[in-house]
Amino acid sequence: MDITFSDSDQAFRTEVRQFFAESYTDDLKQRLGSSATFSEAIIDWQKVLYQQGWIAPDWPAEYGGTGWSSAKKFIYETERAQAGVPDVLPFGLKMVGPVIYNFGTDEQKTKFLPAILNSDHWWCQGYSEPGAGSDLASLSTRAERDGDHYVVNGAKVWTSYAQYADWIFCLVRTSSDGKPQQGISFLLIDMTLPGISINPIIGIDNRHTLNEVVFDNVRVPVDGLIGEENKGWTYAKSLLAHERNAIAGVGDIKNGLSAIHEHAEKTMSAGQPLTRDPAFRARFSQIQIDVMALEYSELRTVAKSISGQGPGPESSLLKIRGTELQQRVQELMLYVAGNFAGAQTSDSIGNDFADRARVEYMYGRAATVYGGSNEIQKNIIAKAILGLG
Amino acid sequence: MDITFSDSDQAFRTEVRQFFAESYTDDLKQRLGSSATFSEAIIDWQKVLYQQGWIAPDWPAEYGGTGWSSAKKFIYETERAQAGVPDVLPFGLKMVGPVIYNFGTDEQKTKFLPAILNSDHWWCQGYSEPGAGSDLASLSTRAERDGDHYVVNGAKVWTSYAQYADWIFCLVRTSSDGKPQQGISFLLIDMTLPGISINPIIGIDNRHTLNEVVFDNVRVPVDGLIGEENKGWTYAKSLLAHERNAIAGVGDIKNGLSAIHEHAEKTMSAGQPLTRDPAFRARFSQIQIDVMALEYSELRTVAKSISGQGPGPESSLLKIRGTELQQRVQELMLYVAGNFAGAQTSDSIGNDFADRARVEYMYGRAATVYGGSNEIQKNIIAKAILGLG
Amino acid sequence: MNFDYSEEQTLIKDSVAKYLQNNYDFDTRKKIAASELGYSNEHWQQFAELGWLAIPFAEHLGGFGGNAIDDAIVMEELGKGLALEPYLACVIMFGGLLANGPDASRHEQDIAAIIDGSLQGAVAFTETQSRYELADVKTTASLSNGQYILNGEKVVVANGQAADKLIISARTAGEQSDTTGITLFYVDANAAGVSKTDYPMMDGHRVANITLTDVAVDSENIVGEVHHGYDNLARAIDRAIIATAAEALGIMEKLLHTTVAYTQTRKQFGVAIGSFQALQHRMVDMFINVEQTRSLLLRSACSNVAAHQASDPNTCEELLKQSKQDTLALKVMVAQVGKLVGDEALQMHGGIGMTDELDVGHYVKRLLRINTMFGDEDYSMQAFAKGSLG
Amino acid sequence: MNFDYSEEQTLIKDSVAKYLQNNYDFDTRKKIAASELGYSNEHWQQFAELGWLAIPFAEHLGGFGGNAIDDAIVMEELGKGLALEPYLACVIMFGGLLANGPDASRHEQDIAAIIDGSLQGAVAFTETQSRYELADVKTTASLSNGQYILNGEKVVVANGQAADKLIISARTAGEQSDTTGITLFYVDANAAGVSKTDYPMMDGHRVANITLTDVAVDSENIVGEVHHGYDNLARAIDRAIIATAAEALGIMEKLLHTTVAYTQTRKQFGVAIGSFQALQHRMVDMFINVEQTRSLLLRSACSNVAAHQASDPNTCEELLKQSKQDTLALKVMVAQVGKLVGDEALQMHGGIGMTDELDVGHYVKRLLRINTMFGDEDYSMQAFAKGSLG
Repeated sequence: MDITFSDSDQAFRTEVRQFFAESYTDDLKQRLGSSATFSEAIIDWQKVLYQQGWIAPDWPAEYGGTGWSSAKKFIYETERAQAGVPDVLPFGLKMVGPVIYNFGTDEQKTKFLPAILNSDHWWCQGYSEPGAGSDLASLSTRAERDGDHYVVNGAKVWTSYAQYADWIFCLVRTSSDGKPQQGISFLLIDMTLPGISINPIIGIDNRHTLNEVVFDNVRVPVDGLIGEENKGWTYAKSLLAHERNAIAGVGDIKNGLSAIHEHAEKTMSAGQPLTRDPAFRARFSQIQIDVMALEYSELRTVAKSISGQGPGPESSLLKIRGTELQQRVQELMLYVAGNFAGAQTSDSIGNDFADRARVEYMYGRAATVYGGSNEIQKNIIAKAILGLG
Repeated sequence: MDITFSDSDQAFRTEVRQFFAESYTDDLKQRLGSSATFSEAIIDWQKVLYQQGWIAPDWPAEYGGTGWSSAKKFIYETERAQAGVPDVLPFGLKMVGPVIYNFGTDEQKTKFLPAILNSDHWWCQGYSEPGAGSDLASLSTRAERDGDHYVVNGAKVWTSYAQYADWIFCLVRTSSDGKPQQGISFLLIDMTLPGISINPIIGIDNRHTLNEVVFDNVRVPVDGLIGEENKGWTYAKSLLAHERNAIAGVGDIKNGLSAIHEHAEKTMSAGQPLTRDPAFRARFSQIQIDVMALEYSELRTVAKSISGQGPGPESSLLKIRGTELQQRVQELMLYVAGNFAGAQTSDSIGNDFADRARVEYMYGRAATVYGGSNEIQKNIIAKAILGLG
Repeated sequence: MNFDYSEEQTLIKDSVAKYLQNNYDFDTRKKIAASELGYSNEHWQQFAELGWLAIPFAEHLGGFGGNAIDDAIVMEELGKGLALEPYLACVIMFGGLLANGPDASRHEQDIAAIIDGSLQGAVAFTETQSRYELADVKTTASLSNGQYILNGEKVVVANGQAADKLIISARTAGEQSDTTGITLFYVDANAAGVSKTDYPMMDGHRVANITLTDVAVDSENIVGEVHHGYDNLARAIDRAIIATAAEALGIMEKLLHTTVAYTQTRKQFGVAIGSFQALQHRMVDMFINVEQTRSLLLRSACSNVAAHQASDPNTCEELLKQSKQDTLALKVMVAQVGKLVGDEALQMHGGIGMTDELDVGHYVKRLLRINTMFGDEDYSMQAFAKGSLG
Repeated sequence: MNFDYSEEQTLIKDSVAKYLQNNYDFDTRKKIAASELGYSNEHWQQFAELGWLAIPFAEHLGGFGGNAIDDAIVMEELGKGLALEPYLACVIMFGGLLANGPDASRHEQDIAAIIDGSLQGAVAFTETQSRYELADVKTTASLSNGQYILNGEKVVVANGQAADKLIISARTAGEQSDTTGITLFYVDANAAGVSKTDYPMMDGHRVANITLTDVAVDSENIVGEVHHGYDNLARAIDRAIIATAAEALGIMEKLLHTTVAYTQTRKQFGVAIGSFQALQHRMVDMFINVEQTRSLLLRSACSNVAAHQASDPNTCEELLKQSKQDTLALKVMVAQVGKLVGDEALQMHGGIGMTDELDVGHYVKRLLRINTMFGDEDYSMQAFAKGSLG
């Protein structure tokens, strides 16, 4: 048993820490924090990462990845969260990118991968549909072959940032034979094509992040097809496992706890700081304890990964407990905000913590639903680990 | 809305309170508290109640009941619990008695009811079987007709106090046609008949309360059959609903809380009484709050009953929440006992609370399992109240 | 012993329920929430005409003579309909403080104006540092030439944005957190030195921060007695807690029924998700907890009524103490069950539950906000423990 | 970075597991629990021969040089096998206090006797009033003619019934709860003035209350330094907490697997109850919590090792502080998860789980008892909060 990192890893940690301290400027931080400037600022930041060569830690070096070991990737991720730096937009870099370099044609690789790396293409994801949530296989958006094109009809929903997107990757039904998982294809679609319309969905956090994307006889060139027709489910599945593994969010939880600690120290309750209140202390400590355990649960997965074993169904554990803890942090923030909790303004009300607490709480409710709901994750553990039929 | 009791009810409350204060002597209390003397003492106490005419509040007056209104029954039950008086043994008075006066023949009534009322017969219950828990209908103890007798073969399990019992009422299979619920008969069996043997089951509380009762070609006279052959399930069901309703145990929970409060006041923790400890205070208060609600949930059922509506599936709520709260009280007792928790002796170890805490905790684990497990109760609510298929 | 509503109470309940069903659908509500006032004056005038604004006031003041049970009946239905109108802030709290003091007769005219819908009022008792302690009052009122001069700031004042009149707690004596030395002042919202900043809360209700700069108040404009405003205020808050609990109960029932219905129609993997036992048992937990909340609400409302009906002062004090404990217990349970029911309703609705266009999220936000009004779960639990363990 | 055991560690783990599987079935255990000693000396001698009793001791003391991770490996398997032998009390605690102090060399002979199985020891630190405060010591030791005279009572002393030697905390200076002024005395269990009352606990382990009446102890029979016994004791308890956590983890895993297996064979309404989704999700919760406990155990054991390996005193102090927090967190989680897993295992086993003849109840009782050793959930949570919030 050896829980230390190598000297070269430790040196890497220092390098990463320094980079974030220097490059993640207050200006970026502020612009990323406001919905008005977010979409531009995140691209600016991603271009900084691209310049540094760190935009795609998970990609193979031949396609522009960093070639980092699992240990280095873990260190990078830890330092990123600790520095309060937001993650990159996942749709191009973590979702469709890997699908393209794993299953795409040479033409697709040449066309898309560089534009993903330098953030010239903004991607969005077209999986979920109205009426099908965690049950992806039941989707009904159809793509019918017509010469050199697919004619796409249907609608996708919960599509984050579609309003900014240049491209969308979609699961579409190309056949209704066989099991529902069969007959699904993986299609890359230019968002400027005629027949695509975007309906904003305002979230319970009052922000516009999500959209419905409607396809009305959209003619998509067949060279947008990934791999073979009707095999899209296989490509999508490989991506889902990846998504699940990245979701524990220990760093973000610890960041949230620090913000709570800081604010609670300044919040008076019964004549003393809230940090002296026994109920607050118990709530805070309980989350800390659980995240201390989760951190090592994640490390155990990292160690397995270092020794060459891929993430198994235990990544469902990280998803479940990680999202639960994120939500408990958000809940505690709301508690700390007290009378101000739920204020829909941060200006001149004497409490700038409350607006953040509200937005994070509300937006955070989705975490236990997306990426395969926690109920689905429990089914996976019951079956794959506990062997319950 | 009127939550007060009538003047005559209030007078009755005073009468009951006085009776318990006078008749439930310290001697009885002490003998009931020890396993060595319990079986004699409970009979002594029941005979006192019989003399008073209060042995069977639920029975119709014509069979020896009190003829009390629902309000009076509720008051009686509340005062009993508040005085720390144990309930009567349920097997004769609350279980088989009502079955006999509802479905028995005149001969059965004459033979059994008086002996139940004056506690001359000790009854036990033969429902559960090895391999069938909450799923009563799957039972396999067989009774085959042979002239004027049934020949009974099989085994019953979890039979409380079979070691003291004169009679047992059993569900037995008399036919295997049709649904599992059909073909079951309700049979009264003399425990002295040849072929009956009793195997003690020691509980996790280290006491001998439960037994397995084995029937090996036991010849039971047919006049022990209740009602019609193969209709036993109907009679048993009417009884189960009754049992479920009586199980919330608000009075006992409040008694438990008083004992905890008293002991915690004498227990030092970090230089002050445990009652000053914020974690203890939160645990204690939470139980109190939940039982305050449960008390009114029960009152609402009583009010419905006073207005002539029988207990519906909401009695499952009382069972679930009541048993959960009982267990939380028992758990808190164990917490309060501290280092001494789990001591299997009350003598000369400096803590006479610990032994009680251990026994009640361990014995109490069964509450969420018996009387239809809490999972079964949830299924009932899901189906009968929420309409979920 | 019965928990049935009287004929009159049933009429009120049905009246509120039917009005909201017919006139207050979700789209209507959205428009009202987006308005500058944060509620609809047209609806408020209808409330007045239907007599609802008169319910809690004594008959000699032109009211219906209602008590905490009657409050609860109205509020539960307002909760189900997610109404934004300031029934709690203006009628129950502001009106209650005016009408339930020894000097009620002085306010006859204003009470009549509340009842006919022409006067809006608010009670300003929260300060930035006070959190949930009513006695933590830094706003000062000093006597000068027969007038009180008020200085300080009150925050998150419900209905503050609309109020014509304010009842303001200010310190006339004692230290920052003393219960004595607090006086309730009756102040015109347009008086010189009163300024407001108003903003919306996530539940759609608007509130205001109110700054007081040398606001002069005549010494007769006091509600209750000088230095002894705390008890009045605390009793008004107790009744407000019961009222919001009823509102919360209405919301919880709505969410429970909506969730049960949704899981019966929503299909995944070819079957209704309501057929999955894990979800069924969780909905049963919701049900049990909602029923428990109703029980505790009945308990609190009844003990509040009993305490205020008692004539013997000793009995009254004993009953008030009991009622206080019941109300704190209720506050704790509403917070806990509100959280449970809200979380589960959102989770079981999945993606659609996360959108502004479905009503579920709006019900949940109101529940969350109720938890931070008049003391949250932790505050109320600790106050309860103090009452039962000393 | 890896969490794999070394070859030696794997050998130890397999050795303990295999021995218990072959020699320590449930019926054997029952007989041992019913014996006067409460454990089996025959097994103890086997433990010695297999080298297990040497594991935590330094090599120059004839040991294996093991650390908290090695303790955990042994204890997890002893937990799975539900062994009653006093590995924790005699080897890890008593032996640890003798061997880890600056005066270890003075105890070479007794340590050798622990290792060869011929000496039983116990640490007596709990008093009736002390609850979980190590510093709450009323037992006095007053100096008189070059000897210390001990008076007082220690309660629930693990292995007290069998101990030949006792380490006793007594107050040589300071007030009742001061951390300074506590001295650890090394006392012969048969010394004049020492009397024991022993009794069984629900987990089958025997303990003793020990009364000290004018017990004379030579002044060289002190473990560590006069007045400064507290830190030694606290560190020994920390290591004991990690060890019992490992035992608890072994038990939890056993209960989880037993429960999963039982629900797959047990039928109700014609199907295995393990096919009911509500139960499946609850077993998944058990699984997640057990895995989280393992993670926290690894964290605590590793940080304990790191703290004791650090040579720089500042680093060491920082690491010790961190290790203390990790250990408190672990203690809290073991209590919580132990409760959850025990409750669920009993509930899902139904009636059969309530009987003495099934092992499930015995595992549960050991888990419950572990919660009250060295501080329960609430105590440990508050100590943790103090460490992280001040």
